[in-house]
Amino acid sequence: MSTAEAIASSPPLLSVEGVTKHFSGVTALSDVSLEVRPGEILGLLGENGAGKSTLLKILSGVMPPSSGRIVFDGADYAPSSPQDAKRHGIVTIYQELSLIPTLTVAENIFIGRAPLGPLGLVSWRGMEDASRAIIARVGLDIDPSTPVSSLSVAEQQLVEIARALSLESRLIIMDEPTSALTETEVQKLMSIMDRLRKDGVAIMFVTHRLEEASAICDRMTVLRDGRVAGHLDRDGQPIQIPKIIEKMVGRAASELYARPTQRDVAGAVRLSVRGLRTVRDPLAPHAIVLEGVDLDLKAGEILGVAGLVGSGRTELARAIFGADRIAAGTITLDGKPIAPASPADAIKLGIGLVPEDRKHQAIFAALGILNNFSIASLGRYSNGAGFMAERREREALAGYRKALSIRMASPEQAIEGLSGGNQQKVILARWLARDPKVLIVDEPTRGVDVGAKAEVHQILVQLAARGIAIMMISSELPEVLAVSDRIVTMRRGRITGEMPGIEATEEKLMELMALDRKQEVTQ
Amino acid sequence: MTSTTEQTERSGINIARLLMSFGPLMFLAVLIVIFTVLKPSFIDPINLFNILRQISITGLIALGMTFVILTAGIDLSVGSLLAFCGMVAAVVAKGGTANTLSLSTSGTQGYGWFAALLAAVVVGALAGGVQGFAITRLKVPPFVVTLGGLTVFRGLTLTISNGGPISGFDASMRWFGTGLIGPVPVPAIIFAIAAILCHIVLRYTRYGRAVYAVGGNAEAARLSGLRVDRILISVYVIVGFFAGLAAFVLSARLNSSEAVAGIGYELTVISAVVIGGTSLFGGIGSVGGTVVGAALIGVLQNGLQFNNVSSYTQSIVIGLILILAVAFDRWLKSRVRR
Amino acid sequence: MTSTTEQTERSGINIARLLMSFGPLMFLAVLIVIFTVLKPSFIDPINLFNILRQISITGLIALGMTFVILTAGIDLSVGSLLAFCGMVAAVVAKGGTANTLSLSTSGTQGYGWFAALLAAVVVGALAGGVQGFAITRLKVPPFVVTLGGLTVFRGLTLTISNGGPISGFDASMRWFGTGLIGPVPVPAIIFAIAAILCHIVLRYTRYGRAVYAVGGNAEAARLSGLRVDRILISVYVIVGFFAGLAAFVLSARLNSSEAVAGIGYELTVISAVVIGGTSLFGGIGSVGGTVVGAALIGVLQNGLQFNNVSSYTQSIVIGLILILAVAFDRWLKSRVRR
Amino acid sequence: ADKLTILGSVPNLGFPFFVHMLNEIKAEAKAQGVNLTESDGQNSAPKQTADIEAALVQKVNAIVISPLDVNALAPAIEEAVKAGVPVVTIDRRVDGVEGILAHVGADNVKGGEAEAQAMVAAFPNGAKLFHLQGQPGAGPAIDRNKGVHNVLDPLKDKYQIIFEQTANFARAEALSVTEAGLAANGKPDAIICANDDMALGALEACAARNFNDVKIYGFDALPEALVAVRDGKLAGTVEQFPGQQSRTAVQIAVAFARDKTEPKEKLVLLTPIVIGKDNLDKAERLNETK
Ligand SMILES: Nc1ncnc2c1ncn2[C@@H]1O[C@H](COP(=O)(O)OP(=O)(O)OP(=O)(O)O)[C@@H](O)[C@H]1O
Ligand SMILES: Nc1ncnc2c1ncn2[C@@H]1O[C@H](COP(=O)(O)OP(=O)(O)OP(=O)(O)O)[C@@H](O)[C@H]1O
Ligand SMILES: [Mg+2]
Ligand SMILES: [Mg+2]
Repeated sequence: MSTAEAIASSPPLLSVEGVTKHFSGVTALSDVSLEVRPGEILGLLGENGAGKSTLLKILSGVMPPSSGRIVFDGADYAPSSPQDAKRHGIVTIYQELSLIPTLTVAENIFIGRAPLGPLGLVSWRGMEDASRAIIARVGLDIDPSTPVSSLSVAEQQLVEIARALSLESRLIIMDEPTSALTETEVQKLMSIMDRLRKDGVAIMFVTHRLEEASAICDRMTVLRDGRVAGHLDRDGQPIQIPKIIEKMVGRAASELYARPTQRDVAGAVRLSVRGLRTVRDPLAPHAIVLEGVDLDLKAGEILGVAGLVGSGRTELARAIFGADRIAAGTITLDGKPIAPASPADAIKLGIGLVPEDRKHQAIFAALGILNNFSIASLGRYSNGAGFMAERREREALAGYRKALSIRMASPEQAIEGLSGGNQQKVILARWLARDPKVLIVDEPTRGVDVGAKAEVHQILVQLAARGIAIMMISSELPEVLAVSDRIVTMRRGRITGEMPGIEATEEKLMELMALDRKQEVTQ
Repeated sequence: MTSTTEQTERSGINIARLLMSFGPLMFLAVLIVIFTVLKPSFIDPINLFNILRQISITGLIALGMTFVILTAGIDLSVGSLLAFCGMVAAVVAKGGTANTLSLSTSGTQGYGWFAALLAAVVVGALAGGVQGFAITRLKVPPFVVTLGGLTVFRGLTLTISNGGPISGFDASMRWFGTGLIGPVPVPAIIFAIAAILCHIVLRYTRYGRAVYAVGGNAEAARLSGLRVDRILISVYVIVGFFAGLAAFVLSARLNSSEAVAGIGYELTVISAVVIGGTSLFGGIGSVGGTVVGAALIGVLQNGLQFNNVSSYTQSIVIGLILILAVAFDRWLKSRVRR
Repeated sequence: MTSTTEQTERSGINIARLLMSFGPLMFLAVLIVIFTVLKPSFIDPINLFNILRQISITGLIALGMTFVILTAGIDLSVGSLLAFCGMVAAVVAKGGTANTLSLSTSGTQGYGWFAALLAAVVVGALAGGVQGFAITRLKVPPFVVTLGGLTVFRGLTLTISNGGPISGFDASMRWFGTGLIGPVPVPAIIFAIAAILCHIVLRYTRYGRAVYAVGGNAEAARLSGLRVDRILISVYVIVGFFAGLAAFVLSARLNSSEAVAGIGYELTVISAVVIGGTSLFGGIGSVGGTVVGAALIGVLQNGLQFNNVSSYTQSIVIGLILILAVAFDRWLKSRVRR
Repeated sequence: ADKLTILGSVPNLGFPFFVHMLNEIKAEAKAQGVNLTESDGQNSAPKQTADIEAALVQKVNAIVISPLDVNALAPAIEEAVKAGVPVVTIDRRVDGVEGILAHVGADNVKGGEAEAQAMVAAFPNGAKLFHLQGQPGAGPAIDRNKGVHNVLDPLKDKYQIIFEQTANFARAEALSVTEAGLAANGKPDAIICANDDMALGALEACAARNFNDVKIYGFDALPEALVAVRDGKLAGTVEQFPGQQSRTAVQIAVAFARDKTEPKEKLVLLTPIVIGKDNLDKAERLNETK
């Protein structure tokens, strides 16, 4: 009997039977049933807002279901708290990072279970030594006494994964663990998942990167509007991506995944960066600083920026945008030297930035969509006396709502209530309303589902066609390849290579991204 | 991603919003009914206008405090600043600190009510600006800066007046504290006008939008091109301005500026704002709520005094009702939410 | 993949850490030097022990407040709670409220110092627990609950004692306030022991680390399996306990429990904690910092008084130095940062 | 020889009454040619205690103190006595501490009694009263309240206190409280207040309602109140002679510190009197009102 058959015939470790969840009127889950067996990886897929995280939160004891039954290991399972779920051997990596930023890496890994020394007191030494081994497993090499707040999003994600892996578990729930990771780390995670699978651990895995899902999942359950849209089985070979998309959105996949044509843009150089350096932060000495970046961005082109985690892409974007202090170097816009000392300056000059961390850097969670939309162009939607011209503002939003097909209930709706993809579109609309000359987008589709992702790509292409110079930072190589007219790669705060989008392949980019300084010089 | 958020049952949300904003208001209405039942003369216009006049002082400051708290800040110095501005107004109105005694309304050698008013609000706004500057440039948290301010302004006030009051203003100045327009006390009218203006600023101007945005997410606001520091400084200028205005009205009303004025006002004022539903974490709140909050405290104090409840019991009851009012509001909101 | 993070410059971090923790301490050292130069008798052991005894009361409460602020909470009720616990201790020590006047140390009919101490700390802890419960269950923000508590406990205290003090304890009780062990005042020893215990609890126990976690990010702490509500309630119990202990020591020292004791202590106590580097947003801070903060305030008050600085000027100087101390600390940290 | 140094400590310099007291202490110290260390209790017994302790370290030659609270300050005063520093108390007498050099005071209880008696004399046929009390728990508030009740409680049938509230010694609060009282109970015959600030606040409230014949009594004989008495706006205010108390206390303390001159009397009690329109000249601070 093959392992696959053995798994298929073994009793399920977890079975969800007819689970429904209501949130004051919204039905997030409706009669959802699925099963996970020991030693298998079940992919849970679906568009933004399909209910994936809700289901996982129910399983991990964050919230109870409105109705339905869950059986774990043959017994009724109704966890009262995350603590309770842990006791059952269910460990969760949440979509929103659940690390404590003020504590060290070691403490986060051992939260609530710090190793104790002779007097029953916490042994910091033991904790840090053990942590070093645990994070090494995911390929992370940082001092465990570093506060988490000084790590990049990707590093935090890895710490969180490492922590989950260090817990005794029978079922690991992973809600978009790879959204902040680049190819290399993803590969590492995949091999760890594979090992766990062989050890008989069950895994539930959520991702919007369908290539990943297709590569690793034994089976998939696809959710649509809170219902099970179908189950897919590996059947010896990877599950086909078009099939997944069809189940997710309910229509044929081809139209969604059209790769935009790339052009060799001959426009004038709009933004030019020379010898850009940033200041080192002594409190986070391992943070990347720019070590002299030269870059040109032409009007009407989409410049993809690829690089591994910590290669300095975000730093480049922030430096150009005036969000971080610059140590040396020049920036010219349309031939004129500029020195934005703050984002406000940069914006006045016609530069826009869609930041990588939507929740902390872009969204005003408690405010309505309208306010979120117009916040960067209050001047445009107000009269000379400083009063808001709300009608114009609403009309403008209505226009973008249509153009970007933003799905929302009303302009007053709190933006928190939108799916990630729609939030991202509102942020894009925020910048479009300013009609920027240069638009920098940092991880524009992180956590965004395939459908919305394709829409965002379309929007970027259309903007470029209107003459806007776009710089797109992305950790997803397929995305970089799909939309970039030209691609540069970065490593350790330097540009290591450049090529036209048409010529680029994942392999070539990976090679450039791994280049070190010396090789770059010889190049 | 389609329909779930689509039909975000508009009706539900609207009823929710309504109830939410009415939480403190319902509480206020219930209190008024109770006090009226206990002693029907409670709703005599005289008493209601008394209450209006009484809440107008802390109410004015609470309007400014609403701006501050909307940015997730806090200002503990308002009570001391009120005393300081009042003393400044008195010095200007009377032309010096020497003439501290005469209660006669004539014979003052000062510069008149307008100069006094101007001095009070300018000094208040400046003092607020200095604190805002310390908060944004020295990066000292608002709690600490204004706690320092609380001590410093009190010391300055006592130094100016050497501990004593400065009393006896002319009739034109006193009108702002004791006058009536029709049956309505002037302080109440000043408060009402200020509240309406603040409401308009917060609700209908780009500046107001920026205040909410800074409070909602300062980092996102900065990355959206708002001059966060300037906005933060401005809200402390505003609360300082209102402390100055309140000081002027209070001095006019008492016919005296006292060095010990405003002690403990910071807590009353913050209570009014918070009871009114403004979040101490910033980004959520409204002027309407603050007015209701101030009224609730005013009605409670007046009503208990009206019934000659012992001062010890008053303390206990006020403390409990403060907690209950906010708990009730939270409960309503959570009911509506899930 | 190992290369994702570049080589850590450990040395940089260590110097940074060192300087950071020494910010307030450096400030304290400078103050002591200045005062000593101004008047050498300032560093007389007698005076230093006086300062220690003086800071022990607010210092004890500040220890508890450190726990609360580490969870991003705040407790404004400590001053009133101190008065309340002190009154309870007095009633127990003297066996009733009636005997409020006799200063004679004999002839008290009460239950002795141990019962009084026990009553004070138990009542304090209970009162803190009730407030913690309101915060976690009724979801009312700590600021509001403890502001209510501030009023309620004062009212209760006045009710118990009918406004007056209860005075005259026996020698065994008074020893806790006025006694010496060798040359060291007993209150200072109590404070030192409590500080060391708190330091160990916060730094070396799972509970202590959980307190930091809850303050760092309550939601993440919950998802990580911590019982956030219980931890939140516990810190209010702790600060209540310390308010009770401080009340006992204060009553023993003054030989009297006063209904007006502790007015305004909340601000002194919070100042001590914040000057000591604990963040009002939670998750960052230490007991050592709080001790330094309390010492800084104590030295400042004593030193100014020592130099016969007028009381009004004292207010101004203390307020400014409070702001400067924190600004200096921020500046040091940011120097290190950029 | 070195100049003598004495500590002059008052409970709370936020109140004009004590500012006056300290000013008088200062003036007398200057007249006597001694240095003065000032102390403001800031309304806190531990603070006033700390100030005494600091003074003892500095080896002051004598202490003149108006204690915030007679019980709570007793240990500190005892310490001073033990250290051999002569202590003269002003205004409020500390019982139970042996060895205090002298006490100079006018009892607040007596003052409260005088205030109530003045009102009784003005309304021999009975009256309806408001009573505004001082800050709950504060020593003077307790004593003055006691004095008023000592007189009025036996006369309950004739003199009814229909409205009794604290206004925390503050003018603004007295105004609000009196407004509420007037709205709830109508016009009283008289209002007894535990200090002048509250009396002046009550006065504003009555004036606003045109109740100009309400007899309002204050306490402390501040210049501002004296003016109001002169103008017939206040019916009276209680004079405790704080200046005379202070100066006498300093004289006693300095004399002893210089050459161990024992005071003639260990207990100098000044009888508080009510200042009305007819005996304004008895007021200590009348000259400040000109
Ligand atoms: N606490 C909540 N209150 C109200 N509605 C909620 C809440 N949490 C989730 N929802 C709603 O439930 C639906 C499902 O959300 P969920 O987070 O489970 O989606 P998801 O599949 O994880 O999406 P994504 O891929 O964007 O993470 C959405 O419509 C969302 O708005
Ligand atoms: N807030 C911060 N404080 C200190 N260091 C930081 C901070 N944010 C990031 N870093 C450090 O900077 C380095 C680079 O950051 P970051 O990962 O954002 O770069 P990037 O090239 O944009 O990569 P990616 O976009 O994949 O995250 C990381 O090594 C991280 O440790
Ligand atoms: Mg999700
Ligand atoms: Mg990045």
